[in-house]
Amino acid sequence: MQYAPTVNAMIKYTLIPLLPFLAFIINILLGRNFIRDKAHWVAIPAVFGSFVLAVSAFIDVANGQVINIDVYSWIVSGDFNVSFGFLIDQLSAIMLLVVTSISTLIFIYSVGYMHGDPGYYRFFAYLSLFVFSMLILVMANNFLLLYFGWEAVGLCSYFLIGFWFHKKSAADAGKKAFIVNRFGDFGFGLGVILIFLTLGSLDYMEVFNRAGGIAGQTINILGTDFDLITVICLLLFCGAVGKSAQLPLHVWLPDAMEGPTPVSALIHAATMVTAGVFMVARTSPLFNLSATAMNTVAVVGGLTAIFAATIALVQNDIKRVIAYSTVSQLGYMFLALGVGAYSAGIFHLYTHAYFKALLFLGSGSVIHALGDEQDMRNMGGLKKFMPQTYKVFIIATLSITGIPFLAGFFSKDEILWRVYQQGDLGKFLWFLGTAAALLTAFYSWRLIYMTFHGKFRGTDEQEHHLHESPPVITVPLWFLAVGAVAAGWVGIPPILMEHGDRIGEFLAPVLGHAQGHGSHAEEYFVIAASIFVAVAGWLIAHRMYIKKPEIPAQLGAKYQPIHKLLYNKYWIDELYSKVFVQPTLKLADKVILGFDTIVIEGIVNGIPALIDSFSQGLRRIQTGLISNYGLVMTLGALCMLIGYMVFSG
Amino acid sequence: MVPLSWYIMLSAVMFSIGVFGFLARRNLIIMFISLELMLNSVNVSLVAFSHYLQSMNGQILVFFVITVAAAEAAIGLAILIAYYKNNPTIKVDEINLLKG
Amino acid sequence: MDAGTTLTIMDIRPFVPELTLLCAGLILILLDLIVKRKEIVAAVGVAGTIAALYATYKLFGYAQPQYAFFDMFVLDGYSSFFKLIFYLNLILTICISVKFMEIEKASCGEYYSLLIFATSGMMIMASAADLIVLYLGLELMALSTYILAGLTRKRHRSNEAALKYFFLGAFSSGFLLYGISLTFGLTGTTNIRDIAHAIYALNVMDSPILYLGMIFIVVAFGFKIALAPFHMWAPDVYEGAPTSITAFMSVGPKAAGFAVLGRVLFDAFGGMQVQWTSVLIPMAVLTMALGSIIALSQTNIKRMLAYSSIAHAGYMLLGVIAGTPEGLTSTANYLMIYTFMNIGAFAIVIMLRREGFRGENIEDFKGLSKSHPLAAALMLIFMFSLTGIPPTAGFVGKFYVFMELINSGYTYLAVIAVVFSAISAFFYLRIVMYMYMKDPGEEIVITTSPSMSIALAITCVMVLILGVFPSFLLNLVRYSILG
Amino acid sequence: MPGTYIPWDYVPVMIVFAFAVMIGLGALVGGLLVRPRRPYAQKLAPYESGNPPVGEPRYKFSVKFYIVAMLFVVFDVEAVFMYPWAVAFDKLGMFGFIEMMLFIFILLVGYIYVWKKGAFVWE
Repeated sequence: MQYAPTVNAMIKYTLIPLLPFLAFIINILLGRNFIRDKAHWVAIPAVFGSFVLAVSAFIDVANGQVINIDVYSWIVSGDFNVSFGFLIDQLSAIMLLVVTSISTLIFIYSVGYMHGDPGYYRFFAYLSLFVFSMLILVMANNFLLLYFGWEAVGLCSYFLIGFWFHKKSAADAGKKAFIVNRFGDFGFGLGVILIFLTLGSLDYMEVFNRAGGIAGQTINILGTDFDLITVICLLLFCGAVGKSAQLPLHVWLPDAMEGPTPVSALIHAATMVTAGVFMVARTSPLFNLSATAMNTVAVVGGLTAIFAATIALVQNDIKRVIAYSTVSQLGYMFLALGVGAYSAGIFHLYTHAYFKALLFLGSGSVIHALGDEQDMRNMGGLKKFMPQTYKVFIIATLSITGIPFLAGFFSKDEILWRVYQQGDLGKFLWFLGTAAALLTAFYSWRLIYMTFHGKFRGTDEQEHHLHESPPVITVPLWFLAVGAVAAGWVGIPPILMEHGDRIGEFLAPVLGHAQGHGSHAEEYFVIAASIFVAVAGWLIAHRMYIKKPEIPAQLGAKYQPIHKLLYNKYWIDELYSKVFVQPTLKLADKVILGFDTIVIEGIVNGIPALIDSFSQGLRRIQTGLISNYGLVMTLGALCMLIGYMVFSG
Repeated sequence: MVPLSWYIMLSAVMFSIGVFGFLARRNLIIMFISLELMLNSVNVSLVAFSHYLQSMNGQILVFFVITVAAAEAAIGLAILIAYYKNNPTIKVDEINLLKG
Repeated sequence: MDAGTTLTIMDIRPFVPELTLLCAGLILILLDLIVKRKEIVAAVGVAGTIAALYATYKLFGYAQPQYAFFDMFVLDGYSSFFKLIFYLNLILTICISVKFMEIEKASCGEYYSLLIFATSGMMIMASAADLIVLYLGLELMALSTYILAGLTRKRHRSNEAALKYFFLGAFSSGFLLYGISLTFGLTGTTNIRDIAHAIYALNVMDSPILYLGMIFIVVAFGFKIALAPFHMWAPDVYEGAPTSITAFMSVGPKAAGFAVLGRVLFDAFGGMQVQWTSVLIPMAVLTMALGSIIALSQTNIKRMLAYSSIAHAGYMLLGVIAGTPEGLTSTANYLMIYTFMNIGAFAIVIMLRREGFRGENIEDFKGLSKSHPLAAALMLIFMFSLTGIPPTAGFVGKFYVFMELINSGYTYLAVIAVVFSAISAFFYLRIVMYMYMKDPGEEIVITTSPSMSIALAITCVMVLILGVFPSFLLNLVRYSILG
Repeated sequence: MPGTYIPWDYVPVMIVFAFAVMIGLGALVGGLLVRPRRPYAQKLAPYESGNPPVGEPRYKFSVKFYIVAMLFVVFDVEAVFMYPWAVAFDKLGMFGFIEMMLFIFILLVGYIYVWKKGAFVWE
């Protein structure tokens, strides 16, 4: 059902992305000289305005007003039409809420966190630009705009990862994110082009309507016939794998933690990395046509979930643990998408945004208090210094590990239950998911115990400066904590409460209902299993880090190869580094360094020698003499005349 | 009556002489005069056509050409004087500071 | 033309915008004798321009073309759109020159009235429905610009620029007149529409004399537009003239040239389209090639922009070559976009000019981003736009010209144009490279004034807005030209 | 067509022209043949009413002459428009009169400008 939007509605929807964009413009233009450390007075109202409008848009959608409008056509020429339009349906409405609400909180948090940074205005400018791009990505009604948003959020992410560009590791991490994402985006771009070539349109609705027509068609690649839809879906999924840091392109995300913590929370936990999930859900009509693609999504998701969780077990950097946890949780979301439970995936995306942002911001609060210390081995016992942070951390951890009636419980459970229903493959993936949940519980509590319990292991000076963060930091934390507790209450399984799964019903017009049947007994079993592993993981962690703190070291020594394997993240980074990253970086360095020599010097000294010498030669025609110029003019006229005589006979 | 083609040929020859003078001579004043010759050759042909076609348009244009030529002469001379004050030369092959 | 026809005051109504502007010019001449502060003169000039703009706007409401002076002068959508370009060109030029002319020590009231007279000439050209009026407009424009090019009388380069411009310009108007006289002789009329009728009625499409006449007319317009091989004056004159005048000249006469080229070729010589297309295609390719290639080895930014403007003339010509009203529309669209981006680029060059420092070398832009990030960012936008990188307006302009070209079946020309466009990226991005990747040499001081900021804001905003919302301008130009 | 038509009306003019050329050339050629040639320095010097020549023969005129000449050219030639107007004055009527007044007014503006700029001040 679509309603003809009024002008007011159009203005409203246009304003949602426009407000952060204006904030970006104002900050980038005036920030350096005029606004400086007042940048948040521009950015926060803008993003809060977007939030208010997003709420209003959500209410519209809830009242059944799904809107698909071309706000304007950028280029219209014959069949080729590039338009800028919004599709505001249930899916984008939820995404809008998530993006704008989390952004608002993180913007406020950043006021405290980035206080005194020389690039304060720049930070808010980039962050606003990011929000703008993300909103465009979410609101787009065609693939081209989606692609624009996709690349733009990537660009902002690279800027922000490398925000402290004088820090070499930060600059490197930015480069790494850029290069790794090239692989995914290349596939994504190819997918979009293939869609245009085969379906003749980039508009979502037209593509989805026409997609049925190409089902069963094949495309010949290197002499082998492939199912066309499958190829398209897998290419699109390539993009999602890159952006959402799934196996095997997950390597950039942990490094991206070099960026400021609000960036990690906003971009690398709550919003941008979930763009892949959103995109797959958005293009679900295509994915539904290809069982192969769906299974690929599910398997990649399941493997990533367990794989990243194992790495997180032994990491010592607080942000890296959370980063691997993010990768793992994103795996859950893909797992849900892959089994056709799109709304479960989006539900988890939504709850995850809150508790993961909370974890990141909480860790930011810790890092801030410790003077940029990120190694958990140098923390401990912070409970008494930072009670507020400790409390919200506990809430987030309870939520992520799936303790009943918190947000994470409902969404994770929904996923596991949907997965469980999908035959043998489903059972296997469910097992992976449940195992990952056990690991999640373990490493999450490990993080708490290493950070907040025991004795402080840092330097005296750090201890001397230990303090609870100011309200500007803790208040957003509490807001997020509310989300981490309550966000899941919109998706209570029908088995526990009738009509409890309101989010699933809400999203059904866009994403459909998940297929699959299962008895109540099975469902209770799945729930019980996940509660069991959550508690089990907690208890193990408690035993290893509180009761007998010597166990981890003993275990590490005993199973040294495994520990080493996990600690070094399966050496995947090293592998990529040798095979892909180093060569690419070298190439990039050469290109960037060579820019001077090749392009600048080149034009003067003649590396594009042909054109240049040509140019120098042609310059000599220009003698500077009036008579010669007149002669050339006369000869030109004569040539035309002679040409006429010759050709017209 | 002199036939039209004679006038046209006269005009063409004058125009060619003007173009040649402009291209071949090295003295700015002579070039200037050559330009005037070109304009006047046009006037000849315009008047001839106008008479031949019994249409006044050609002669009206001649009026305008004459007056514009006067304005052009004034401006051209002014520019020439301004140039000469800074660089006392009227040899056209010495005027090539701007080139390339 | 019957002298017995009664003339009434209503008859000159279509001429009111020109009249307004000419009056403003006359007032400025007299005002300059009384008023000392040149800013006031400039402000009055802008006010006059806005008054003329308003007159054009009011008159534009009529759907039908309106004729004046016995069908010698026409006010229609086509001329009105070009007049809009001229007004913008004039206002922006005035804005960027107030401070600059002071530094050049050539601040005088005549400067502004000459700008206005030149603009009036362009407007008369765009509205000319008769070759006589066309010639008058062209000379009014040309004579004023000759003087403007040499306005900084103490500078050798300025003198030389004016001298060259004058001699070659007069030479080209000799060609124009000869072409007009041949056309008149063969068709018996100087009215543009009557010429077209006469060509059909007398069946002289293949007449070599008429062809010669057309060629000579094209030579003169080609000179104003700076199409190869009639472009030779442009680099020298652009380099030598005061920078604000270079900005003015690179847009105004070019647009006026295209306005008359379109009208004369489409209306008068519409029956000879095969002939003129075959003439223009080699010209366009040569123009793009020479412009983009020679620009690579320039060290003076004004000279580089001159070659760039030659190359752009080549792209614009492609719309005329397409041979359809839509093609002409895309050229007009390009011209409007070009106005903003080119004047913007020149404005930045002007900002570098200060007492005792010319700031015209590309080297002078080294490290501009470090000392003046805003100026560097603006220059970056203009350079991107001139290169044609989305989402700037330059991309849109090129895109539509190429699209119309392909629609008319000249795909190979579009490919050639894209290749030269890619070559041109080298010299535009070289500026960007100097600004962002080189360390500053000596300290850069920029000179700015409120009017300059206004001009920069307008140009930059328009370059971006037209890049993102091109349909606004496109609808305007389509409505104006196609009706 | 050329070659077929001879403009008989102009024959007397041609004859006069031919005579003029013959007499002029004849006098010069005759003198050349008859006169003795004995050149010396004083004789070759330009004749300046018996006085010895002073300075360069190319004399630098003051720029004022050029200015006056320019103004003369412009204002003089503009008068050309008044002839056709004067001829067709009755037919053009009031509108033509106003037009011409406007034309003259514009010239007047130019005149005032030139005047105020001091182009007429000789010293």
